[in-house]
Amino acid sequence: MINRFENIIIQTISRLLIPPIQLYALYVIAHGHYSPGGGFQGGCILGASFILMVIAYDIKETKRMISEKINTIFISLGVIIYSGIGAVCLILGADYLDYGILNKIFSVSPAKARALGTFGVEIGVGITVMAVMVSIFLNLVSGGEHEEAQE
Amino acid sequence: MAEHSLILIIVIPLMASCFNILLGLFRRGFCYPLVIATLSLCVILSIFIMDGVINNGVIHYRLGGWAPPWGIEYVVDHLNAFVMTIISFISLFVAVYSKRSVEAELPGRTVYFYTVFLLLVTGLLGITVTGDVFNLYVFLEITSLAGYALIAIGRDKALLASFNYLIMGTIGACFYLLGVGYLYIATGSLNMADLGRLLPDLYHSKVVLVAFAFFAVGVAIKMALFPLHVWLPDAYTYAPSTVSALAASTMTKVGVYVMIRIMFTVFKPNFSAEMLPVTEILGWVASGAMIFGCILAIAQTDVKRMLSYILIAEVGYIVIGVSVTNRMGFTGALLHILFDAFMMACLFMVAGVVMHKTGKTSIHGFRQLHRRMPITMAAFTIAALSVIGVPPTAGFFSKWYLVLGAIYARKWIFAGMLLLSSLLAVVAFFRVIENIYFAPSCHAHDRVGQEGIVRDEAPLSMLVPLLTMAAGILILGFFSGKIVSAVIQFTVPEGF
Amino acid sequence: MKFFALIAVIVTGLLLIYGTMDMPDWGATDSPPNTHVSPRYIEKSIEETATPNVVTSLLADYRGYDTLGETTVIFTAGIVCILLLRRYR
Amino acid sequence: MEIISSIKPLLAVIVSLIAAFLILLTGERARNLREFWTILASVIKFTIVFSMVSPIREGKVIEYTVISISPGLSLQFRADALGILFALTASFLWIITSFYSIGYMRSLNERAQTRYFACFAIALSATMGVAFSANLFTTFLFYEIITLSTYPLVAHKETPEAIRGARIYLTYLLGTSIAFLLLAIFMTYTVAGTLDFSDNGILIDTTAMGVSDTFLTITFILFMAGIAKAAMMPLHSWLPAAMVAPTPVSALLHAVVVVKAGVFVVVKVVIHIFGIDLLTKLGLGTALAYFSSFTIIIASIIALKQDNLKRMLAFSTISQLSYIILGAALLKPSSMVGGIIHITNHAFSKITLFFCAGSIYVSAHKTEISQLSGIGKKMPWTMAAFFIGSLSMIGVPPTAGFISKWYLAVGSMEAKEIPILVVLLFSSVLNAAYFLPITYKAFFEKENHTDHHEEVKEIPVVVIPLVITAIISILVGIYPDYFLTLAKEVIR
Amino acid sequence: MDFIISKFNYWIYIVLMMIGFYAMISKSNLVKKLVGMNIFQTAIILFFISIGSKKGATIPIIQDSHVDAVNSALYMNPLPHVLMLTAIVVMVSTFGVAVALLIMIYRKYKTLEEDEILQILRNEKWPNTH
Amino acid sequence: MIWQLDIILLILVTACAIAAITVRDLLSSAILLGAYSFMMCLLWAEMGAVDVAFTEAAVGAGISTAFFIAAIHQTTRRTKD
Repeated sequence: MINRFENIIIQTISRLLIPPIQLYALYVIAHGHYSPGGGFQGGCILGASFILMVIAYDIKETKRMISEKINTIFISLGVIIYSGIGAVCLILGADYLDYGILNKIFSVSPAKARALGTFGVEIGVGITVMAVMVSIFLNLVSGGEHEEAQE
Repeated sequence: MAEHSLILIIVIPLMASCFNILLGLFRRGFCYPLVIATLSLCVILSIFIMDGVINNGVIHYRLGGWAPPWGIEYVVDHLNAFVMTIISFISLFVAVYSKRSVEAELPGRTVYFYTVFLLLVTGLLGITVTGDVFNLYVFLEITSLAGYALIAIGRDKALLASFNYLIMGTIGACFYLLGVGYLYIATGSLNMADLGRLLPDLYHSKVVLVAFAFFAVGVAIKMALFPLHVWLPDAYTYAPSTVSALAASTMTKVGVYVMIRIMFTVFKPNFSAEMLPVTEILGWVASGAMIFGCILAIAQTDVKRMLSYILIAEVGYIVIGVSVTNRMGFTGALLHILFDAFMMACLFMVAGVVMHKTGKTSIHGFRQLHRRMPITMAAFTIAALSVIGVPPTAGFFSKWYLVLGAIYARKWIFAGMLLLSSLLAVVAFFRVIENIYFAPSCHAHDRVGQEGIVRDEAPLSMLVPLLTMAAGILILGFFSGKIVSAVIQFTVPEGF
Repeated sequence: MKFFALIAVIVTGLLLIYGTMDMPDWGATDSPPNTHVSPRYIEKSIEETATPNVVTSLLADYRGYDTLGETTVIFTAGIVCILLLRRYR
Repeated sequence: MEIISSIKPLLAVIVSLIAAFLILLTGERARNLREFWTILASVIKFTIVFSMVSPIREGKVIEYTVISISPGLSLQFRADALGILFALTASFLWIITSFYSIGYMRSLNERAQTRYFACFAIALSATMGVAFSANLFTTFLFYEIITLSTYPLVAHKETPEAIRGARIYLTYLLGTSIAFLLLAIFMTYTVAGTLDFSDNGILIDTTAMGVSDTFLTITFILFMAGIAKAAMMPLHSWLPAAMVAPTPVSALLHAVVVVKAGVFVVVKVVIHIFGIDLLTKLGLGTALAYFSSFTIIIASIIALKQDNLKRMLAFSTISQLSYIILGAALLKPSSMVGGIIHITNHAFSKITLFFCAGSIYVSAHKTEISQLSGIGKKMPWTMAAFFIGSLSMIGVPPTAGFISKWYLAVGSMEAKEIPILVVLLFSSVLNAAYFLPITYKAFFEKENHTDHHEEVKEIPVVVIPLVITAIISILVGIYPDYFLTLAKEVIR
Repeated sequence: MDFIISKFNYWIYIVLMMIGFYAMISKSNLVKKLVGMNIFQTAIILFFISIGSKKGATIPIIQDSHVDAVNSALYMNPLPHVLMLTAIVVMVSTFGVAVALLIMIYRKYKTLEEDEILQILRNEKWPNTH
Repeated sequence: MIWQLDIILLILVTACAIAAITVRDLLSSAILLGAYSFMMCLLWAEMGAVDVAFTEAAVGAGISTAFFIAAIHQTTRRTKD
């Protein structure tokens, strides 16, 4: 599946499918408060869309979309967002991850602030999960032979 | 502020590992200073926490501001603080030590290595801080994943060893998780303190008994207790020397810590000691570990492998101290956690230095090394004597408490086993020491050659942590009384 | 080897089954897990976190720290795969 | 009893540790400086020890607590009459041995001399530690350090047989001390709750507390088995094996420091742990006495058959050590005095004999007794000293050995143990049987043609020390009061 | 009979777990071990999920959000679900690492059978250097 | 929750599990594992754990299988047991 193999049907359908999949993934992340779903599921689906891209096209093509370096940044970005939100709560004077205190910033009720905090956290999770899934898959299929590998 | 340092000690290395990756994309050279700075901060924080615990008693921290049975709670008492301080100290020194050996053994991967290294430390610290059984599982998995990877990047058979470790470790974690599940179904709670309150009414429930059994087996796999140790020797032999030093000195200790927590906080001592013959079984298993570990250590020809088997025996020492369920034995076990961390770090560091300098760690590779690196070999000798338990090295003092604990419990056979395994350790270590200092010069030209061997001491970044460990071994023993009166006596569970 | 594995498996299985003897019935509403800690999440989720999906509020808020750990696990896995699989020249 | 708190015992221990450090630091680059450290340390050590003698003769005790580790476990020094006697002997002989070593090592051009001198200094340091220890823990600590620091000295030559000897040495000494001595210490601690030496023995009250006699007997047996340094049979084989070491090592360490540390600990255990009353009650003293008499006779008989001079001296040492144990085991004042004084007397005489053996090896490269015919004419000083040493071993007046044997004999009479008296007499005969022929051979037999003594010449640096020790062993015999007062102080 | 009906779910979960466990410890093919690991972990998750189920309850998403007092008996116990979400993540992470190791092992030994690898290791003296 | 449906699903799951560990082709094993995961996720959905079922559908049947197939593609399909 690394080798470029031209299959017009698969490629066309993938091209059609990937944007809705990604849109759906974002929906899953965003709508986690009201329906099943959340950062992890959404991140997985988002990652899966890139994996589909790798399968349908090839690695180089995918790399144009999301390069190794960007991906690595994403991997850590998610965790930084998550722990950063926790740290913000800490700085604002509450316990770690106590999102209720975020109402100092957003001027909403503590319960709503908690929902906001949850949302932020979910985004963080989603980013990390997506990036990690893509990264693992890329590493698995390519056997680690990336152009940036030599650094 | 003291309570916030509880979460900071976890979050700081965690965030540092993220920034480490980002930094590494641009400048690789920054990683090492970042790691050192982070871990130094951890050491400071852990001392701070220790100080807080000693002065103000147990520290509670509510994550997210939720009250304990609902939210996750951090509880740090003397025991946590003690283990946490050990881990942060040892990891700092191992990190200092790692510079040269990582550059030599893992060229080009330093960034990722240090990231995973930090994650490993994060996981270890996380295990020690938490007061929630499921949260403990999560951190256990962080530790394990980081551990698998760090072991896998070693040499020779490391990959297969790491895979076996992964399978065994997953079984252990799954058993632990099953234990959590069984406890949860019996009580509906995940908080350790809450469980401790709820469980005494349920001690006769079969669910709780099975839960205990699965906790015990799961944790025993993680800490490489004797019949379940099979993953350890290969893993620690072939791992990069830095990783061996860190893992040997901290990971098994954390396993023991978890065991103590489960046995005496989640379950109460009277359950572990009286309801089931747990302590009896643990005692026999541990004495098996001591004898078996030492005997197999004698049979090895590779020093790192020998040390791995010694480590198995050392785990046996600690567990036997716990198993006799009295104040002396428990004190000895905790002291041995501390001293053994120092000893193992020192020994594996020496093996790493030898690896770094000569490229091999077979016993014959140690021949006449005292000429090339006298200081390193002196450190090795000190640590070896400590493992044997010769005064005034630290190992004697922990063994003192352990044997007394066994005698007070009227378990003469365990006391005998402790002494016997010391004897076996003598044989194991003096094989190496003999090679280091008095290798028989079989060939005539050797005698000439020996004079020609130049002093080729390890680089300073390796030597400093090494000597710190050795000095610790020499000095700490004399302060064992102070350590006991300041910290350890408060960790002893009630009813001992 | 396979024989011993089988024995080990059977022993483990029997032990687990032995444990189920004292378990609350499957799906019982009055079992400890359903009465001790969890009702609060369901009852207070909307009030305290304004999130109808209790799983989400529990995941990211009440036990948000577990999820941080979970994210760290994923992060670790990602870094580990890069560390292991990349070929270094 | 008046107790003085003074840091002197610690200083006596530390000074040679510092010397060892300086020696290692100086290394091979400046040999004179390195050996200067040794000499300096030995002189300072002797001065410190000597300065403690007069208060102790007045019946005072010097104490110093270094660190208290936990209740009942502390690093504490306490210089009493018995300790000072041992320390004085060892530190004085170290000065002499230092000169002798320098001469010996230089003339043989031995290797790894830095290690040699450093280990020597550490061993002496540990000896002071044993001598001044105030509790069993301190004793055990330094006891082990003696073992470990002398191990490199035994393996010094690094030949396969040296390594084998060192291995036996270590197995016996470390093995027994961990397996038996440590266990005995643990047992003592469990029943007595302390390890501090006390005048009447710390176990004296334990029988009242319900500790069974069997337990105490087992503890005693473990103690005796654990102190392999005392070289009681059957745990004696390490001593002959250790004779592969260079002769100064055999001389000071295996005639004085190591073995005397062993018997010293035995005496300490008998007097300060169990106490004379308890041992009398349990009847263990007599048992030990017969056991040591057995060693005395058997070791002497084995010594008769030896041809290697140093091995013969080793077996003679084994036999003589048991005199000391015998003295302590008879549990009577006179026998105690005899045993304790024998620590000193035997030290001076035996070191003379070893020095002679070394001198013969350095000058003539002879190690076997059968090769010594006619050597007395070439090495008159050495062989004369040897003769004096032999007389002292046999116990002929006016040598030092006579004093101790006299007291031992009186003690055995007091204890009404006539068989012991017979043993003492018989062993003297045996001693004469294996020592006197050597002197006879050296002075009165004709040289063999195969042996070439022509170029043999005594080396002054080597000979002077042995002459000094020989003279001392006569002086001690003629004026025994100095040491006798100290020895009697122990019993008081 | 009641006893069996009320417990047989647990027993089937345990059987599933043991199938996975058996594969983990007895199979010599490394991939099969991983398959077993997956089965084992999934069965544990199943067990946990079943802890949280209540008869007559629905999914833990609160529909009538304007009602003040929510009756907790109407909704499934969400806590095991949350725990198992974490456990699934742990599972997939472990799996990812294991697969990475697997590929490395195959690269090195060209086989995935444990006994064959051990055979190779026995036959071949690995150089003691890295 | 209908226990008859429950038991059918459980039996299917068990069958899938046994098949996955006994089949002598790793690719089939992977696919069977995917089926196992998928049926597991049905079970969970049926027990009311929608979030978990969703996750398992995304992970177990999706990403895990993708990893698995990638791994088998990189290595071999052959197995002895």
